[in-house]
Amino acid sequence: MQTHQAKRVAIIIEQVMQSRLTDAMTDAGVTGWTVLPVLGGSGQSGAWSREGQISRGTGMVQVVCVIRPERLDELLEAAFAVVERHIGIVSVSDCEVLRAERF
Amino acid sequence: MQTHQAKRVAIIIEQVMQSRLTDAMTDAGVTGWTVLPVLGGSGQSGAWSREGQISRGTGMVQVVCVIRPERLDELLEAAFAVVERHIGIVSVSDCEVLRAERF
Amino acid sequence: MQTHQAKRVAIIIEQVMQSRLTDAMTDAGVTGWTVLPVLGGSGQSGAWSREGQISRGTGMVQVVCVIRPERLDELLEAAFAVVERHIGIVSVSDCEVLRAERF
Amino acid sequence: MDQILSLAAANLLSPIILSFALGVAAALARSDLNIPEAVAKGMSIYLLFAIGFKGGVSVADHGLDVTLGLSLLAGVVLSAVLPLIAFALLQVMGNLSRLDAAAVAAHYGSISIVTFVAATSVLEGSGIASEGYMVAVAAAMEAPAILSALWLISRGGDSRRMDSDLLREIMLNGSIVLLVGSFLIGWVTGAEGLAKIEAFIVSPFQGVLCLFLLDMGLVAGRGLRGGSGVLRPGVLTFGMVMPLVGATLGLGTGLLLGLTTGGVALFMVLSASASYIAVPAAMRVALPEANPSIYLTLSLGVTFPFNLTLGIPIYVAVASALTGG
Amino acid sequence: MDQILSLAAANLLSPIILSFALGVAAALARSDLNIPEAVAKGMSIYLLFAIGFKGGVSVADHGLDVTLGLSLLAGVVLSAVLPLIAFALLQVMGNLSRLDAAAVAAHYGSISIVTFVAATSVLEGSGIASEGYMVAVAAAMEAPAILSALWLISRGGDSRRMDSDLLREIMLNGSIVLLVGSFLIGWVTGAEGLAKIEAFIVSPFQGVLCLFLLDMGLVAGRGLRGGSGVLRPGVLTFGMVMPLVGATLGLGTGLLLGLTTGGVALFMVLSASASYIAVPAAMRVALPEANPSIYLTLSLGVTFPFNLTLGIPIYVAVASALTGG
Amino acid sequence: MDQILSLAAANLLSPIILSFALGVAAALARSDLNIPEAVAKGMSIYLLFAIGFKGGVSVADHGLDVTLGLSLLAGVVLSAVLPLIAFALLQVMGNLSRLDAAAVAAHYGSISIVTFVAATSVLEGSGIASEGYMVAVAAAMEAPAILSALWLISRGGDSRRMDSDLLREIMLNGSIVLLVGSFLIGWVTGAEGLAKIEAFIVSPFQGVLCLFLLDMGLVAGRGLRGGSGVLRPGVLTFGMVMPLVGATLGLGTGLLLGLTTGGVALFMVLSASASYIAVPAAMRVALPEANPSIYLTLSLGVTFPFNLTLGIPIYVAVASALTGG
Ligand SMILES: Nc1ncnc2c1ncn2[C@@H]1O[C@H](COP(=O)(O)O)[C@@H](O)[C@H]1O
Ligand SMILES: Nc1ncnc2c1ncn2[C@@H]1O[C@H](COP(=O)(O)O)[C@@H](O)[C@H]1O
Ligand SMILES: Nc1ncnc2c1ncn2[C@@H]1O[C@H](COP(=O)(O)O)[C@@H](O)[C@H]1O
Ligand code: NA
Ligand code: NA
Ligand code: NA
Repeated sequence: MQTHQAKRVAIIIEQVMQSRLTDAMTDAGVTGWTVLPVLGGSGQSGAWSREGQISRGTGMVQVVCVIRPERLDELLEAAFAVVERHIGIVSVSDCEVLRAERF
Repeated sequence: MQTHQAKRVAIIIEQVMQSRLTDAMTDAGVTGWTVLPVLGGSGQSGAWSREGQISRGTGMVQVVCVIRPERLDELLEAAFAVVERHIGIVSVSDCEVLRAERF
Repeated sequence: MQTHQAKRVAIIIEQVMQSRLTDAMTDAGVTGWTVLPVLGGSGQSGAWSREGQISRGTGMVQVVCVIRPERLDELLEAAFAVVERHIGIVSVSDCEVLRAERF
Repeated sequence: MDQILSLAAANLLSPIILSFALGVAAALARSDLNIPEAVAKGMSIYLLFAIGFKGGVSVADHGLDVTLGLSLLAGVVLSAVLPLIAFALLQVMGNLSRLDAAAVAAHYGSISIVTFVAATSVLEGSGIASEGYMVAVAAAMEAPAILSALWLISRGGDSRRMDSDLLREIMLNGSIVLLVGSFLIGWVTGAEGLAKIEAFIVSPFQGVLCLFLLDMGLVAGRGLRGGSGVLRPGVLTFGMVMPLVGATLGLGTGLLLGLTTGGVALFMVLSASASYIAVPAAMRVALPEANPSIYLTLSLGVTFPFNLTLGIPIYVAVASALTGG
Repeated sequence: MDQILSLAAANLLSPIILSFALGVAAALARSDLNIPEAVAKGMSIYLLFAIGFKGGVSVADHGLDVTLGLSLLAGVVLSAVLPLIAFALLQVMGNLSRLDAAAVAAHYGSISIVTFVAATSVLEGSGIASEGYMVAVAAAMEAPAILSALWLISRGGDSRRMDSDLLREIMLNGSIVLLVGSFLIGWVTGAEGLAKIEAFIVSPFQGVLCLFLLDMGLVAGRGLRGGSGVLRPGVLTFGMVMPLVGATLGLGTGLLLGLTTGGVALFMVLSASASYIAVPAAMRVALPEANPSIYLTLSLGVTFPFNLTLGIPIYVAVASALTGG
Repeated sequence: MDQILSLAAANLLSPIILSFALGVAAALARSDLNIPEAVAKGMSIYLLFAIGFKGGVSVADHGLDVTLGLSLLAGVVLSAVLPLIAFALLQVMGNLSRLDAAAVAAHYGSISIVTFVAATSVLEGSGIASEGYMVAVAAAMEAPAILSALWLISRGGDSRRMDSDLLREIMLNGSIVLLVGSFLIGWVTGAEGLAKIEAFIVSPFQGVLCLFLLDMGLVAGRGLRGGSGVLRPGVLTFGMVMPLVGATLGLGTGLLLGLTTGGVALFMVLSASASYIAVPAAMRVALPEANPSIYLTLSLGVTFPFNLTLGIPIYVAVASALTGG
């Protein structure tokens, strides 16, 4: 099938920063993303889990964004400005998409 | 370690279409996939979130399928037939897998 | 933006094996990972779903680990030792990350 | 008129309505207050189970009214006919595409079970009896409207919208199955069964309803914040006129069937209310091109609060006046 | 016999059993009715906490029976022995691999706490008393069966199935910890403690049990739909014969210990029931090659409904007859 | 002293405290017992709604005390001042960075609503009355501490920590909105409203609190297991000294305001308790470099259990002695 080059950006970021990240993405002209829940994890700041938690203070989400290659830099800059002082991982991989007209 | 070339297909699709998609994948001879929950997102049709929702009418899931490269086209055609008229994103990336005999 | 080569390892593994996997990863010197929930899936051992389940016996999670390329083999060996006799998928893809100093 | 006003005032200041208002206010103010999806679904399962069970017990208690069959039939017909009226109205009032109009119409033929539950609370609070099987009528009215709406679209030359999978999904929708199932269980086990689980399904019912309406308010408020832009004045007006049209048809039907005051009021409520559980899901499958913001905002953000605050007192008062109840 | 029949009839038409049946029917008809995982887990935590607490309070009330220690011991032995019998039976009746047979056997040595809860409801409904500490016996019977099954496998030359992590996971399984913990809390706080939380753990109990069994029915029905193919007639028969074998052993044990009618009946129920919480998780770790469809379908889809509908009334009637209760 | 001891003993053996202890023990023993996040959040919503509503009803019943306004003001001031004291104390006792110290300080100025709820249970159990509006004071004390802590940091030359988004998030935090909202609903609907939902928000309250504290124990135990390494003795001591300092200030305030015995005790409890819902979230946004293990372990793992077990009985006894209650 006919596919198109694109970039898949996966940003693992603290829950409390999610709306700031997506606001920044919107400001950078990115209009499509999907938010996935995260159960727990581990990193330099130790291990965590959402089990039984009631505060939004602990925990992360993953924001996935499929984007045209030429828009990547804008997105990364917007994302970087938000995660800069915060914990979080921004990874980018190549992918191909069906229906590029939707992006 | 010994790894094998494969394709990782990630399909973000409306919850109501999930069983239709996996049925179509089964018909196309694809037998392995995993369904991930999605919390919310944004796109041309606006923003949504599963928070507090009770209807299956709003919301998406992500179906992930790791597949041998030679089976990719069949999968994409099956998936495309389902998402064609619906909102949703089909992205494909290269990956390597352990234990290819399991696919 | 300045990005760095890395590998993204996604391990779909049974929930009951999660702590064994992450312990093995820790032993292999891997310190960062994120655990994503999984709703259901299908494979050689049939279809499953977490809907309404109360036992930890059914169901999988996805452990995602972004890692420097030179550390990949250690991680794969550790992961393989755990999944070897169990169902589960280990896939690796190339990616680029911001802030490599965090890994 | 006096009765309407005093009922409306009592209604507006009930914990249920105020909880809904709190939810709407919190969402509009962009508070992060939210109820987890699993908890919201759990509460909706509780409410459906309780209301179905109590309806069944009431049928077991009072014996089977001869009008049960007729009421079910009338419900099905109403549900099938209301979308045609809604569709016609929308073509006069709104400026929607055929697809959007049909999708909206489907919602107004179907019913909102929470509106029904809120109305039974008001009736109980006022000591007005109603037929226990009205909950079965509610279940019967969920699905026909969807078929009507798809027929409207297929008449326009657009076909292949319905397949057997979709039909099964619509008919065996979780809320229909739970409502009918618990109704039957209540019917079979009767007062004895009720005695066993009364402390679960009767006593805490109103309180759960408060939290559930808090959640509905949060979802409605978020919908209004995001979707208010899509509602032109004509469509907005439709969201408050259509319930009155539906209620009038429900009134006529209830009177024709010779129901009790409460039964007539509930028939009005069912006809006046718009779905936001079963129908949106069916629309996403069958009419994916229809804009969900329109029908969700209209149904949950406009008609639901309208019925909850003004509609129910009006319907109860009118039913009381006309049945001499 | 008459008692069995009337008990069975009353049992079959109770809201609890009918809710289970509704769940099975909905799943078989492929309705999308489902209860969120978090809600199902929440209900199971509630049930474990309530049943443990009430058991502890009852021990605090009636003083410590001298047979408590013996009953716990007997429970442990039964749990360890039953898998050996089950394994032997399966080699006669079924056609399973050693691994699958051992995995199934582990389930039948362990217990199903919901079957236990349902049985206590039936006993309460019939006004039959039982020892409060039977809930501690239930907890004691959860784990030994797993060790027996792993011993069966290791005897076959297959080793390294058990490590200290697994042992801790088995012994400190959430349901054991919660059951034992709330039992101790109930024991310590006694009637005074119960008075404080009675409105939470006693009054709504039956109702929560209904919704929980609805969920169990949905899961069992889905399992039957997907897993029925793996069950050959021999294995299926085992799923209904083994409970009777277990119940007979439980009966003997209960009589030997000189328990009350209710205590004997509960010993039968525990021995007759098969696990579907703790054991499946342990099997996935220790015997990953065993096919989960077999043991899950058998335990939850065959034996659980068998015990729920026919087993419990039989066990209660037999215990009543033989203890003169 | 006798009263303290007997209160403390009664308190320590209450189902609530024992449930918390069970949770801590299960987590330390690494049991897999856990309560799903959605269920924990659902319970916290229930508790907030119930406590707010009951506070509002009590104000409706007893009329508006003239001291309400003063109490709110005093609460705001206390919440703003306590972080300064905590910060100073930490610089003497702990060895934390300015950022970590400020983050910890913010937690101790703010309040823990579950500690408040547990204290009201103890008061009710002892038949000690308190002002219904104390729940509004609790809401008023949630946020000011955060602003104080950020001011402490900005004084150190570090700026741009606060923006309007964050301010809105802090002020319209879900728990504040729900507490204030349900307080207002209770106030408006009064005893009549309470009668409707009493079976939901009053009777089962203690039982839900048990399960909720079980969950808190699990989370605290997990935190202690992972975070105990970060707590040096000085910081640990702070976690038990600061509550006493806070309680003393709360005592003075309560006495100055001329509150009832219960009101004084609750003021002490609020001042002594440390936040673990609203403040941690605000700290992650505003002071992401501060180490969450420190403030979470200290607040939930040290101060919360301290207040729950020893603190509350002390505060109640002291308030009783000094108000002659
Ligand atoms: N290498 C990694 N791969 C995947 N997720 C990671 C990685 N490192 C950190 N994370 C996630 O980011 C969170 C914070 O990481 P850190 O800032 O290193 O403590 C962790 O708890 C994980 O959920
Ligand atoms: N570029 C994208 N990257 C990731 N997810 C997307 C993207 N575009 C859309 N989505 C997801 O698909 C849903 C529907 O998209 P749309 O059809 O554009 O409204 C959105 O709500 C997102 O969850
Ligand atoms: N090709 C695949 N792609 C993605 N997930 C898979 C695939 N195969 C198996 N899985 C997941 O792994 C589980 C066990 O697979 P299996 O061992 O094949 O039964 C399935 O239920 C899926 O959740
Ligand atoms: Na309607
Ligand atoms: Na057994
Ligand atoms: Na404080």
